[in-house]
Amino acid sequence: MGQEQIIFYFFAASVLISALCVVVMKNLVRSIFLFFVTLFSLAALYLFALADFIALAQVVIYAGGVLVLMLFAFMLSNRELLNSLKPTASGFKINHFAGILISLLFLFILFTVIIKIDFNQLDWMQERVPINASDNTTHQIGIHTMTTYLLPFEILSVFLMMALIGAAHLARRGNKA
Amino acid sequence: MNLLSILIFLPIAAALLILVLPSGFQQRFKYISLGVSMIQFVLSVFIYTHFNNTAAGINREEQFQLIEKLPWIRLDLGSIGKLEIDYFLGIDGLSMPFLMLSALVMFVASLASWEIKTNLKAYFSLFLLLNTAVMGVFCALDFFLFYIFYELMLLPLYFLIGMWGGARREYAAIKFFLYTLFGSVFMLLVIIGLYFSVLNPATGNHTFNMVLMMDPGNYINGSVFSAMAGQSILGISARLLAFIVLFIAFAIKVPIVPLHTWLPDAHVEAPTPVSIILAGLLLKVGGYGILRICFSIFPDAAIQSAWWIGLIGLISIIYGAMNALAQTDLKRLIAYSSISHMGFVLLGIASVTTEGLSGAMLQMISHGALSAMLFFLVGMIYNRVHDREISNFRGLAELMPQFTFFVMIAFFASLGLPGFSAFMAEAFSLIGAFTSEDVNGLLPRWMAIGASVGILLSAAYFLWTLQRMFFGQVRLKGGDTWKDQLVDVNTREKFALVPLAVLALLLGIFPSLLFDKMNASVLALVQLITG
Amino acid sequence: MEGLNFTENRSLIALLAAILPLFSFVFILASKKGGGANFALSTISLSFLLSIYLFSQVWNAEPEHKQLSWFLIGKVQFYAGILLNNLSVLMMVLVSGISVLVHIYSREYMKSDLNIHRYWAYLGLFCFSMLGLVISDSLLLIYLFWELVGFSSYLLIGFWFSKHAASQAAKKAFVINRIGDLGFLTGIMIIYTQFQTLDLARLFGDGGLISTSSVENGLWISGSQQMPVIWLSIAGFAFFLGAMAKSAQFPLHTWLPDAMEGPTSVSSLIHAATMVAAGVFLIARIYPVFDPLVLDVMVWIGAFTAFMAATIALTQNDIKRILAYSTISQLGFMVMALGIGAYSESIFHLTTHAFFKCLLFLAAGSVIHQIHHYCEKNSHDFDYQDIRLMGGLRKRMPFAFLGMCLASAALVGLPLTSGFLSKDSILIRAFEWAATREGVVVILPWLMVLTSWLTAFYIFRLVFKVFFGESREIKEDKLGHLNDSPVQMTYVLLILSFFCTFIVFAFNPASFESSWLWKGFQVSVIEEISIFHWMVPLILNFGSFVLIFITYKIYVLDKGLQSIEGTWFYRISNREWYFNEIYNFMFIRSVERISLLTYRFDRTVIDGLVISMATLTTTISFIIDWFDRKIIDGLVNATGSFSKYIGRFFRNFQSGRLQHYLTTMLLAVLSFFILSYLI
Amino acid sequence: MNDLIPYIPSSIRDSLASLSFFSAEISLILGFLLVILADLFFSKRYPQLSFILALLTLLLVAYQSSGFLKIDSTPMFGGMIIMDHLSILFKLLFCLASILFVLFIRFNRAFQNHDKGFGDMYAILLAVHLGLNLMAMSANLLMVYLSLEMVSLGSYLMVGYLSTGQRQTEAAMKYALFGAVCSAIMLYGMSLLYGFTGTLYLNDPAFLSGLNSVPVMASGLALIMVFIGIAFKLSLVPLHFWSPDVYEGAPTPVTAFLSTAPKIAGFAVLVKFLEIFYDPGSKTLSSSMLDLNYILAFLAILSMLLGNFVAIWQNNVKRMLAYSSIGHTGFMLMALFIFSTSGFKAIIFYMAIYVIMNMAAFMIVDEIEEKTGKQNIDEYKGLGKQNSLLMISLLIILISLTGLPPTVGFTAKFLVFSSALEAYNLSGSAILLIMIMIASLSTVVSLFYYFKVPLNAFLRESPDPVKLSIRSAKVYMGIFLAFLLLLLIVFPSMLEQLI
Amino acid sequence: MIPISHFMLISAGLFCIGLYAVLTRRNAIQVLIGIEFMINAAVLNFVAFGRYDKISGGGQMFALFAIVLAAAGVAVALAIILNVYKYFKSINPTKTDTLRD
Repeated sequence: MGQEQIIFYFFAASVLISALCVVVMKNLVRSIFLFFVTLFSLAALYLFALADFIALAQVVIYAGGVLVLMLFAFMLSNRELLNSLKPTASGFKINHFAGILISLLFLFILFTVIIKIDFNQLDWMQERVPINASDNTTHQIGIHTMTTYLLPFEILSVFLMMALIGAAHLARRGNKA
Repeated sequence: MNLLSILIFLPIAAALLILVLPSGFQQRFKYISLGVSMIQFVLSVFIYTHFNNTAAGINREEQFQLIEKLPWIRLDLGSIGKLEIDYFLGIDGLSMPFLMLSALVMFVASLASWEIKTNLKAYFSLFLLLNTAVMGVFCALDFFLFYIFYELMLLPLYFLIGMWGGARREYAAIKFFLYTLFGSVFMLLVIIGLYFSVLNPATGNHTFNMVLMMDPGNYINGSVFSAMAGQSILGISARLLAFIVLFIAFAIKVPIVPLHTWLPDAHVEAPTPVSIILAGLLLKVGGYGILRICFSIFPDAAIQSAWWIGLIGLISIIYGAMNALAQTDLKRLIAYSSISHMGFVLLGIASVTTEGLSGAMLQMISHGALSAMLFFLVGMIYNRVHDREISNFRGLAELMPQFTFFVMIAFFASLGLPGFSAFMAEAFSLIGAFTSEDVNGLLPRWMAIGASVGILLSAAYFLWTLQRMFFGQVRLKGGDTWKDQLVDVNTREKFALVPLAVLALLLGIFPSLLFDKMNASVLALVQLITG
Repeated sequence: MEGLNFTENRSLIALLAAILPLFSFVFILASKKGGGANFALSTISLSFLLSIYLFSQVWNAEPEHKQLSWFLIGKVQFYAGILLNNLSVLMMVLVSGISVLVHIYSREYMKSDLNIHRYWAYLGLFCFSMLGLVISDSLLLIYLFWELVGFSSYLLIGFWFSKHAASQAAKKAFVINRIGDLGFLTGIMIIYTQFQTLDLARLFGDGGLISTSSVENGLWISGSQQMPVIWLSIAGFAFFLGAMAKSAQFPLHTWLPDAMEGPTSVSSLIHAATMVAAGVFLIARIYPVFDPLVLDVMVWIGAFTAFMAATIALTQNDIKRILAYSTISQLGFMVMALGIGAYSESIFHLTTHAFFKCLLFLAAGSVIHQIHHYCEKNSHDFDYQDIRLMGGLRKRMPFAFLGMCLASAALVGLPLTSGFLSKDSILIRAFEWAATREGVVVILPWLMVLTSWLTAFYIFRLVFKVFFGESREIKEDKLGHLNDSPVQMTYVLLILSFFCTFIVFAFNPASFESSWLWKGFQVSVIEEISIFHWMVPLILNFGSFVLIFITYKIYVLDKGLQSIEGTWFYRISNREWYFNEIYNFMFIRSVERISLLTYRFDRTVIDGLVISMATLTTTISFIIDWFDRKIIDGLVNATGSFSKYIGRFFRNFQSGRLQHYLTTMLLAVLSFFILSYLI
Repeated sequence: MNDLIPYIPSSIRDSLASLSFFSAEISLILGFLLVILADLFFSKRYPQLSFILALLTLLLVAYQSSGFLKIDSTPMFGGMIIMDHLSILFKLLFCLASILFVLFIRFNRAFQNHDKGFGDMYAILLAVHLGLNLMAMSANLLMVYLSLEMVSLGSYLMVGYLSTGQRQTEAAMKYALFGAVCSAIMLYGMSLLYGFTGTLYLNDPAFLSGLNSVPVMASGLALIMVFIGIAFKLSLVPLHFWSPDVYEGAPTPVTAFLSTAPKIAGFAVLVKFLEIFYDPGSKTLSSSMLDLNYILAFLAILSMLLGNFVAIWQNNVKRMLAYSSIGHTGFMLMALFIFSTSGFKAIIFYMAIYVIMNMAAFMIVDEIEEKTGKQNIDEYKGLGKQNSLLMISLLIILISLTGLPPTVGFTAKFLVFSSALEAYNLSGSAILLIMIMIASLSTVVSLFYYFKVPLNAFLRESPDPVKLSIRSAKVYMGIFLAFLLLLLIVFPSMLEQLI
Repeated sequence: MIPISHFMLISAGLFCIGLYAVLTRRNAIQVLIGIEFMINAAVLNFVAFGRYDKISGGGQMFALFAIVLAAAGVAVALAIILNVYKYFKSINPTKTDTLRD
């Protein structure tokens, strides 16, 4: 097992364990910070898939955006929100049986599927040009954005605008209230 | 515009007029509705007198009369061709008598509507809408159009029963509605199936033309309802299944035992004019549908199931009469008697003989007039004292001699006294059923003989009622107040009753008035069914 | 109706004769209350005169048959027309003649009734239907008038409709007649099926379809049409059933005694002379259709009816009831006669019987009428039809007494009366018929003889009780008010009395063969055996005289035989063989019960999708009961609640909790996945 | 490094060429921006400016879209989206729904009096409309996801827009979380699809061949996961749970919109997916990994049954209509199942009528709620006597929803039945017959609940009758639409010519 | 080089953890986090596959779009959750059940 693999599996383990902790953690604030860990570890895994720009975006958007947004949500709103959140989270419970069952079933199914498939034998994997470690993926993404993915890119802007307006509308206080 | 269209849409126009008129005029609405039905009656008499007796109609489009055919829906459905729905009206000997009957019954129902006191605008609009639907059903020759009119009858009836009915009106209305809708929804499937099985040879499109559906040559090879292909659905021959579905849909209207239980409730709860229409026309739509559609389009299946239909007819006759015997409510009694009388229609139809079919047709017309009369009479009593319980009355003959006179006419005519139409009708239904074994071997002879017991039973319940309500010493539940309220027949009521009685009498003595008009059609129909 | 072309006017006259009373019916009904007597009388008289004229034209001449098309069904043309032959013209004269007399009689008899115009109208309708019946040329037309006769008798019996018993009796008459009508209708159906026509002339005329049809290999064949031979017999039975109801034959005779609730004049017209004769008339008119089996049954039914009615009449106390049973008994004779093939004898008896029975009734009516008046005047109330309460009227009402005696003699068949001719002819024929056969049939003529003797007993019991001895109720001092009926009524009695004598029918009082009437119908099928022609009348009359004497001893001289009251024989007779009770129990109750049952069935089973008939409820009650409660009303409701149950089941998932939703949804998807791929 | 350079010019040319076909969407984007600007700067002076702009934009879009009616299948933006006749029809349907929705909001009191203003709503609507249009056209997994998310997110915002009470916020949260879970599952499914096929283009031949190259279980799983996302939009059973709660809680105009446009768009996407498996030879759907016929039939049956049967139990009018719309979805799915040209015609006709019926129904229900506060069916007692015209209109609409003559709802239902039976005629598949039977049965069942409204309104008396004026634009619209339903059965050619 | 199936197994694990959170957490924000896990699991897949698809770049582009969309979704969801808190004083999804049958 090379160095690369060790690092990969470390981050992989970190993703899964931190995610699990996030989920079962009783303290919400702690679990949000662990969420941070998960996202970072995921970004690391993206690097292993030679997606450096995506990894960056992950860190910037998630860690920098989403997480902060969540924290701000707590801060801006009542403190009671935080307090009230504390006792709600509780570990594995028998009344979560259905949830556990479904998750495990999904896990089982996904594992079976993944193990059954020999991905390297898929036609397209063999036909296509893989990304080399030396490739500038940011550059490629730039070109894609302006050519093939021009339409979604432009639409995305409308989308974000709408989300912005909408979220702002929901969050703001009314004139009369 | 064709005469038939005028006949159909005149009431709608009147209904719109009523809707537009301010409520201040609402006391005049009844005259509008009366006027409409009178015009309709005049028109239908005109049609009757100008009717060509020799043109059979049935499965020959060119032999229909007063045809009006306009393209209506022409939706291009791509791979399965163009949707060909026509506004196609026309009459033959099978439908023409019903036009007259409808106009007459509507006239009587309008006169009976005098008793309606609330919400007149809505009432008369619905009433006229119903009028349109009924006329339409009897004129439509396009199955789609037929179905629309057929369904259109339900809604006004639902509200007429539900809004102006008796104590349990809600229950009765919804029961009526669900029963009939149940039948018609499945009917729709068959209609569509037929549509895809039949090609219009002239245009090469699928068609809803009922007349074309009667010709086996127009069926696409291998289509669901093609007689050649002999397809089966869920193990039953497709054509038989379609026939059964259609039959049930219409039989609910007729109604047959055991699909009849909506009828007593609906009749009892409905206001008088609606009862009149229900009994006088709605039940006939069922019989008409069986003849025009079930038997004409699926003659093979009809032959196959004739025995069962005959049996159902027999059971309805006996069963309805037995139930009528047990009734204590006059209206209910008449309702059950309708079931019994309509059983003769079924028996006659099942025989597929000229005698049986003519008898069945006459029975429908005759029952239309007589049941309208009976319900009108019950309505008169109910209007006066708001009671219909037989045991609450006695000796009415002394209080209301003229009323009793009309009741006796109606009762004796209904129980098949010779000289009245019902006698001819029932006699020929039975004769038809009896000859059937020799002519085409469809019905065993014992059915006709068994059914004749129904005549006896009908005498029993009608006479018993006469004896209990009208004869004997005067004794009323309501005492002297009732005595004052029970005034004799007034002029308006006479106007309603006399035409019905005259019709029953005329047809009884000169059945040729009707038979001549439809003989060609009946012959053609028998020819079509028995092949 | 264009193209009406009567080449001769005989048919037109017949039509006019029949229509006139109908005209009177319509006119009187439409006119004011209280009148109508003169109009009715004049129309019926005119009819009578026309009938006489027709009789003179048609009797023993070529029969007249005219018809025009009525309606067309399919390819079968139905005709309506008039068939005049000996039988119809005789019946026309009989019906219209007796009607005229009854009309005259009724003017007085019914004078005091308030609704008298209805009475005249109904009489008109009755005469119309009866005349129509006898001249009609098609079975369908006959059936039409047949029922109309029943209807008008319904109206007349129920004339006093506020009397419960009257309306009850009317209903009973109509319903029982309906049973017969069913038979008639069945017969029509069979005939129509076999021959595609209902035309009397074509069916029963010389060389008609009936006579050309044949029976081979158990098939009844007519042209290309054939059906099992049993249907021939069934047709016979069916028509006979119709006749039985109208002519009050056992077991459909119970309506006739009850029908006595109507006015006596009506009883006289309808239930003695005309309507009840319609049955016999029908049998006579379609005689060829009956096969030997049916004829045999006819014989026995007739004989039994005659005997049974006679025994019942022995102990009745209501004057009209006795007469009613005597009518039934005589009708039995006629039917029996037809059964043995004594066609002309039967018609002969029908005619003579019409007159003397009419007279009996009218005389009785006269008695009742007078007693009624007496009671009204003296405000004395008792049953003025009960013969036990009468007596000693011989001197007070001599004409009634005379008429009654003469008619009774005719009824018994004493010499010099018309009855002697006709009744003895039937008995002679019966003996002749029995002589050619073996087995039990030989007792038949003796049974008839016995019946005849019983007749003598009961009718003279009536005469003696009413006219002899002392009245038990009517006080001697007030008898001054009681005398013979008004002139009009008396004249009628006298005329009828004349018709009870032999002279009207034959010049030789001892030989029925010399009767013109008998000759008019002579179709000899029975071999004549001369010994019976003098033996039978001798035995019969001897016995009758003996019995009359015994009766005289018992009832006038008041000796013996009072002790039979209470014996089983008396009870059976007095209660009319318990027929009413039996029928009530067997038919009316059971029909009521069945109808209630079907209604309950309708409410619960058909309407309620519940398999719970009343009987089942008792046996497996609680299961059914549970079922019943669960699914109360209707297939519709049941499906309604069923759909609601489905709905409620699904609703349970709609808990409002997001995560429940997700769980359920994913479980559904996963289980689908597992089902499709992993298993 | 420069592997992609050669593709650039052609790609740009293609994009520019596509722009001319993209005019409707461009108008939408411009309209979207204009509305935002108008709301920002002129909302005080001209409060209705955003409404007018939105309405004009939508009318323009409808006009522009209809210009392409006769178009053949045209790939745009390198095949990202494909415009064809069907998608134009869908776009017109969205226009119909959106225009009615815009008018609805204009005359809805809650929106007009909303303290945060109603301008944002129009902006969101135009964005959502853009998403709807793209859903109808998208031919690429990314576009599908993007447009679906756009519509979803916009819908969450619409539901939560007023947030004036517990129920509305609860509805919004349920909708958002449920939707997010479904879209996450769909995204995962898409990632698997991408992994198996290596392409995002649905019409790429590699897509189908790639799916066939992996075990059926794998491709089946991926497809099912994607279908979950689509079925969520359609609110098919068993993914319907959100819809009654959301429909009840959301502001009535939003409910009306949600029950029509996004649902129809969901069908558009479903069609895109099913087209992959459409075998022109046998004219059926054939797929080795997923027995599509059975799944669709099963879902349709389940939806029809559940929607209709549960609706019987509802007392809240909006909730009842929500369940009934589940039933209608099942019905439409049946039409889709047939997957033939006639099926599409029938379904488009049905959808058009459905939009009109649903919008009209909600308009009248909303009016009653606004004026009297009555939301429950049993509170409708006696309304018919006081407000005949209004209730008669509602009655006509409900009859049309049931699918009875004399309303065009019957014609629509009839066409669907026609195509279903025709398909049965061709294939003879028993499951189709069962579906048809269930559809007929549910028509009868639907009568139970639809008729509860007139039952209460007309047949029962109210202890305290309320007279409400019909002088309201919304009511006029409702009456007009009801009248349209009657008119269309007599002259269906008005609609038919478009299809 | 890391085998692609390993990426997928990790993503599957992450997906199921997210799913578990969605189904069992009694806190809307934790549910939201669960959803993010699920989205990230998908993104990981896309990225892993995208490595083999250089020319069309579908995987990475999709991943990028997914991340952005998810972020926007979170913003909207949070806004809604805050509104819920305003009215319910709780963001427990099982307690917001006023809308139900």
